[in-house]
Amino acid sequence: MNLSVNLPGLSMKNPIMPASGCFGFGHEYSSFFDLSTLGAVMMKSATKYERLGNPTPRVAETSSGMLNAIGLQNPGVVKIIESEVPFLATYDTCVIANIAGSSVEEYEYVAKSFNQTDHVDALELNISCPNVKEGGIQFGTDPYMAAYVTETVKKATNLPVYVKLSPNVTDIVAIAKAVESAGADGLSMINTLTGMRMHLPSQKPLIANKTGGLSGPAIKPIAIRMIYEVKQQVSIPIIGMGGIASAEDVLEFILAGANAVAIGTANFNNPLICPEIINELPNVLNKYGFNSINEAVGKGIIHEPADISSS
Amino acid sequence: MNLSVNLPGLSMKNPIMPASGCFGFGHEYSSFFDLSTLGAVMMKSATKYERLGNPTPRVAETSSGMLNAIGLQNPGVVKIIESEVPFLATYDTCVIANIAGSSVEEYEYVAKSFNQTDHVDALELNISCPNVKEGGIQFGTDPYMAAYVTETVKKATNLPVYVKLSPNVTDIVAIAKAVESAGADGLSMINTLTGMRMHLPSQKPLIANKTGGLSGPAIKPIAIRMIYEVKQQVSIPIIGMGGIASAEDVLEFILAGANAVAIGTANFNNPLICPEIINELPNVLNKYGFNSINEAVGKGIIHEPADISSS
Amino acid sequence: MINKVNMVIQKKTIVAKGTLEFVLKNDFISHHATPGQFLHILIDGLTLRRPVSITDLDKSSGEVTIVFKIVGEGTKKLATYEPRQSIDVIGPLGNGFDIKDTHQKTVLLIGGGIGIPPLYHLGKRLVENDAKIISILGYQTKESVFYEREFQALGDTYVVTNDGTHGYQGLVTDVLSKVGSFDTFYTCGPTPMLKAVKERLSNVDGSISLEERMGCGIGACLACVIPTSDGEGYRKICQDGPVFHAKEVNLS
Amino acid sequence: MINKVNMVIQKKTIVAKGTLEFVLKNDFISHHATPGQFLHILIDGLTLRRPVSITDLDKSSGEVTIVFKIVGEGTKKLATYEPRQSIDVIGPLGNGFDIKDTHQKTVLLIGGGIGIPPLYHLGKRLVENDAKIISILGYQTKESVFYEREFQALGDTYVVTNDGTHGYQGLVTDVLSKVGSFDTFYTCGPTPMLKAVKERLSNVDGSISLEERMGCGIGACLACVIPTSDGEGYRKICQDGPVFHAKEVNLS
Ligand SMILES: Cc1cc2nc3c(=O)[nH]c(=O)nc-3n(C[C@H](O)[C@H](O)[C@H](O)COP(=O)(O)OP(=O)(O)OC[C@H]3O[C@@H](n4cnc5c(N)ncnc54)[C@H](O)[C@@H]3O)c2cc1C
Ligand SMILES: Cc1cc2nc3c(=O)[nH]c(=O)nc-3n(C[C@H](O)[C@H](O)[C@H](O)COP(=O)(O)OP(=O)(O)OC[C@H]3O[C@@H](n4cnc5c(N)ncnc54)[C@H](O)[C@@H]3O)c2cc1C
Ligand SMILES: Cc1cc2nc3c(=O)[nH]c(=O)nc-3n(C[C@H](O)[C@H](O)[C@H](O)COP(=O)(O)O)c2cc1C
Ligand SMILES: Cc1cc2nc3c(=O)[nH]c(=O)nc-3n(C[C@H](O)[C@H](O)[C@H](O)COP(=O)(O)O)c2cc1C
Ligand code: FES
Ligand code: FES
Repeated sequence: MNLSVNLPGLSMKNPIMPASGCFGFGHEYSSFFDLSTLGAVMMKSATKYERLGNPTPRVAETSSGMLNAIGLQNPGVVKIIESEVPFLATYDTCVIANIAGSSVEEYEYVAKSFNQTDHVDALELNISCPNVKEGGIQFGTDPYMAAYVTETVKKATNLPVYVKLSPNVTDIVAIAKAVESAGADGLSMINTLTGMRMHLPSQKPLIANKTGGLSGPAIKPIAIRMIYEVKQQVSIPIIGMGGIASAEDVLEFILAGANAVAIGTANFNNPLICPEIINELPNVLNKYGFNSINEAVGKGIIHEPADISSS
Repeated sequence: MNLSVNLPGLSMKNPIMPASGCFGFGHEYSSFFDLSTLGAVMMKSATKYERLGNPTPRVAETSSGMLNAIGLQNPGVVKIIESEVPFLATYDTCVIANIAGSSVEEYEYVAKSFNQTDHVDALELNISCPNVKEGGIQFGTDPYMAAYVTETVKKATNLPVYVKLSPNVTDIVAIAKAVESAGADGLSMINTLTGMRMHLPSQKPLIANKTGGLSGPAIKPIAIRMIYEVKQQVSIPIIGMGGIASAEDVLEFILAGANAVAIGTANFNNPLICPEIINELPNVLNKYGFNSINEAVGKGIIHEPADISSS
Repeated sequence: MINKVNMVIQKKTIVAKGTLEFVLKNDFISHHATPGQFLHILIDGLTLRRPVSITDLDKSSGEVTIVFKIVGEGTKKLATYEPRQSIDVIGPLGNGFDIKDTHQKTVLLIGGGIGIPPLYHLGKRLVENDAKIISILGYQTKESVFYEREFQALGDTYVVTNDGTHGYQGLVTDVLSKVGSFDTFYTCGPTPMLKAVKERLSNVDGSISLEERMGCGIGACLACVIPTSDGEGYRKICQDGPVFHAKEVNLS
Repeated sequence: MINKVNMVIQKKTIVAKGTLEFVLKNDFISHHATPGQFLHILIDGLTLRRPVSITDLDKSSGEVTIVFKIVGEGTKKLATYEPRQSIDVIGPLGNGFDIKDTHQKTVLLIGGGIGIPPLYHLGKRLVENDAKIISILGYQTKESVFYEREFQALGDTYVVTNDGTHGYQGLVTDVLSKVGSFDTFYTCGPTPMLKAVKERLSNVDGSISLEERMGCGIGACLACVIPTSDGEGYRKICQDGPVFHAKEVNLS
């Protein structure tokens, strides 16, 4: 069974990669399995300088999901290039560097910094982290800003650029088309949905940051719908994510139009989830009559107007 | 324990009501319990003429949720007034008529029609049904359109008008403020999030309408977040809904700013959920130190900028 | 009359490959259920209940039998329940088979796969009503055959398997010519089978039992509709059905 | 070394009101775990695992004991698990208590509520290392007291309850003056207690074990951080802790 997938900058042995922020820089999970089994690794978001992130509690359980408000804690791009990238470079897997910023200049700076290393295969622009508000949120919800940051980063780097879309928008297709026009090489979708829980004993929001990003199986139907909508309107590839926890889930995403997928929250539940899915995927593809990943991409799309309401 | 809640047009013995579309017109559930125990009943959406709705399958299971694309099947407002309202009028509970339409004229027509009966206490404008696309969807995602339909309906009716907001938007506060300015007496939020599932054996969307509305516990954190955000920016009351399945859930919504709540999907799981929650609510309020519902409304709101990120 | 009740599992039997029989106990259900009605079963961790037909019941002992096949997440989980556990059920639901005009008539039962269970309860009540029963039961393969002897005890029984590993080879419609004459038919099974049966027996009065994905199960949510053949709208499978006159509804 | 393993429940005991003890069996965990380390437990139907300390272990039998209190959805569900069921665990996690300099020293253990369990494992290893143990154990009320006799077997034990229904009345810090002199302390319990202890014993070298809501449990997600007292950033409780030098971290 052919699991290989070739996307701009990413020549992957399979379409499975851990999602940004859910896998650190790989160290911890490397004690559970050989990272070389992965199609790629998406690193935790990098910013220009070190960020300490938000106060705790930073996570909360929800029905079939979780909220997080880590606040982009990271040691800054220089340290990441020095201390983290070399570790991942020892594995036979693609490396995707995720970039976050509070200003276009910060995105540009971090993108340029990653030009200094040979071991990063592509960039992922996190224009959608709901836990950073200094302006970051604007990039992900406004097509013009999204296009502007994409264009700027494209000029600053030789690497393919995947733009990570926020689901907290009225019209995700508009954002997707805007970043495609601005030169994005691919999309990655979706980031978390902004949510909140109340802590009854203290009568306060449970997460110290008040709101957090909702991830996990709860959001899977929203991710699939958005990928389905976007796929029909753009021609750049899509890395799908949002609640994936099984090889069947992967196939749902691929049928809806994803070319590859990332797995986030499920790593916390089962640190072996990525290799287990990679193992199971050939059986699932086979069961539903596919001989390769590429064959299945977008196969579930019905090409007619989405509405069949009867009056 | 004082559970009573007074909102425009709704003098309710408790804050619990079944949500529109999840309770029909009450007949079926009346064989499980006495509808007079309810604070109010929200009727299924009414349109000008009969609507047959969408092809089947119309529902699908998701993790901690479900998708539905009923397509607003209903017998039309005239039949509803003739055959359904009189039944509900025999109970000692408030009746909220829910209105949907494909045009402003349709909303206006249906709202006027409900003036013909004494037994409806308030209107709920469904400007957000994601399964009707002839224009209905526009009302819920555009502040100007939302205000326009609200204003028109307000002129056509003597009844208080609650506008039901769609969560499928970038900025729910903007819509909420727009309908408040247009004269809305209250808000009800949230409607379903647009989602999709793929059916692997047929390689097609599982719901015949392709997309459906996601409801149930999966969306609860999104509903709470939106109520929390809107509450701080409007002064009209909010009827909260989205995944409520316990008296603790009710208190989370109330702390976040809801004045009353509606229960949808949970009725399918447990047809006795409304009376069970009404029964349990005094204990839960008591446990967390409240003597009435009103005391708890908005108590979880921290009045400072939502962001405490540390750099 | 419908109620939400707890039914305690008395007995759990594997009756065919991936097919389980539960004997449940509840007096309310056993007293009120008629053939063709179903139970809406709550399964831990799932949002929607799962509809399963009543296969048999015994008013005196209060025992109600269901037979279900493991097809997805819900039935897989249900299959892990053990005797003495209790399951939360809404029922009895729907309109069952109308048997009042069957006295001393010959009745053909045609069941396919998981459509077979409700026909057994029906068959027993028909026999009590002095009807003569002929059954055609269709299964995928030998391993999936269940209740063959039970149906034989009610009358002539023709077993068909898709792959011919047991009984006749083919589809239920392939043996229709062998069964002789009959006055009416009752059928339940996958939609393609129901369509084929309806077409082949278009000149006979009969009833069909339908399946559709359900929300509430009691007629409130409008999830489970089927177009009527007069083109005038929909009927609700959970409340108006699951049993309909064959001519009443449009199978697409 | 960390692994994902299955641990079979050998024995389930209610040790106090709403407080359960599970004896689990797994050779990997029993061989590698040190005092203060914890297990990250998968509970059916929940997204996040739940961290629970190791209370005791026996390398020869491969038995590992945990004691947990029912406080919410996860622990409530865990409490329904029965002997012979197996639970999916990641462990042993975190950095435990450092006991190498305790030979022939006097060590004070101060535990509050669900902070008491890890101190028992620690106490046993300290006794093996020829340390002299004094324990202060704080509980809400008489009904919530557990492991009193077990700690008494290790050394002098002072029990304190908030309401005075058993032992001394008050907080653990109220009996500090009674215990005499000691060389070092190890404490685990609710944050307000840890703060009070840290303040009262600011001139003694000691270690504290912390709790925080966790995601991954292994150091990858940065959910469980605590500010360091030098103001220079955060440490991860799941990986750098849960045990820290009392002076190292800032309790707020
Ligand atoms: C009136 C009625 C009576 C039934 N009687 C029986 C019976 O006696 N024995 C038996 O084995 N099965 C019976 N079925 C089918 C049974 O309901 C499904 O096999 C079951 O719901 C599948 O659930 P799942 O979670 O295992 O499958 P999944 O495919 O995971 O289910 C996903 C969703 O689809 C629905 N669904 C899937 N298949 C069907 C189906 N065929 N009909 C309706 N909804 C479906 C489920 O209820 C659930 O909401 C009956 C169905 C209906 C409508
Ligand atoms: C390192 C460590 C060791 C622990 N050892 C023990 C032990 O030996 N015995 C024991 O009874 N308890 C122990 N706890 C606390 C235990 O983890 C919580 O009581 C448990 O997670 C509550 O889960 P719940 O679903 O019942 O509660 P809920 O309140 O429903 O949990 C919701 C979420 O909050 C988290 N949470 C709630 N309380 C705590 C807490 N005190 N610490 C961390 N996360 C929390 C849960 O893990 C979950 O993610 C320990 C905690 C930590 C961090
Ligand atoms: C704890 C946590 C931290 C995350 N951090 C980041 C991040 O730093 N950058 C980013 O682009 N996405 C981040 N995400 C979002 C995930 O990469 C992913 O888009 C999202 O969680 C949906 O996938 P899932 O449901 O499989 O988790 C984070 C998610 C979680 C749960
Ligand atoms: C089957 C179904 C039908 C619905 N029909 C309507 C409707 O006709 N009008 C409407 O305003 N909302 C409708 N809704 C939305 C609900 O009223 C409610 O806003 C939403 O489901 C969120 O609440 P819940 O999670 O408690 O179900 C429907 C929801 C479901 C599940
Ligand atoms: S399932 Fe709700 S109407 Fe039939
Ligand atoms: S829980 Fe993930 S870093 Fe500690």
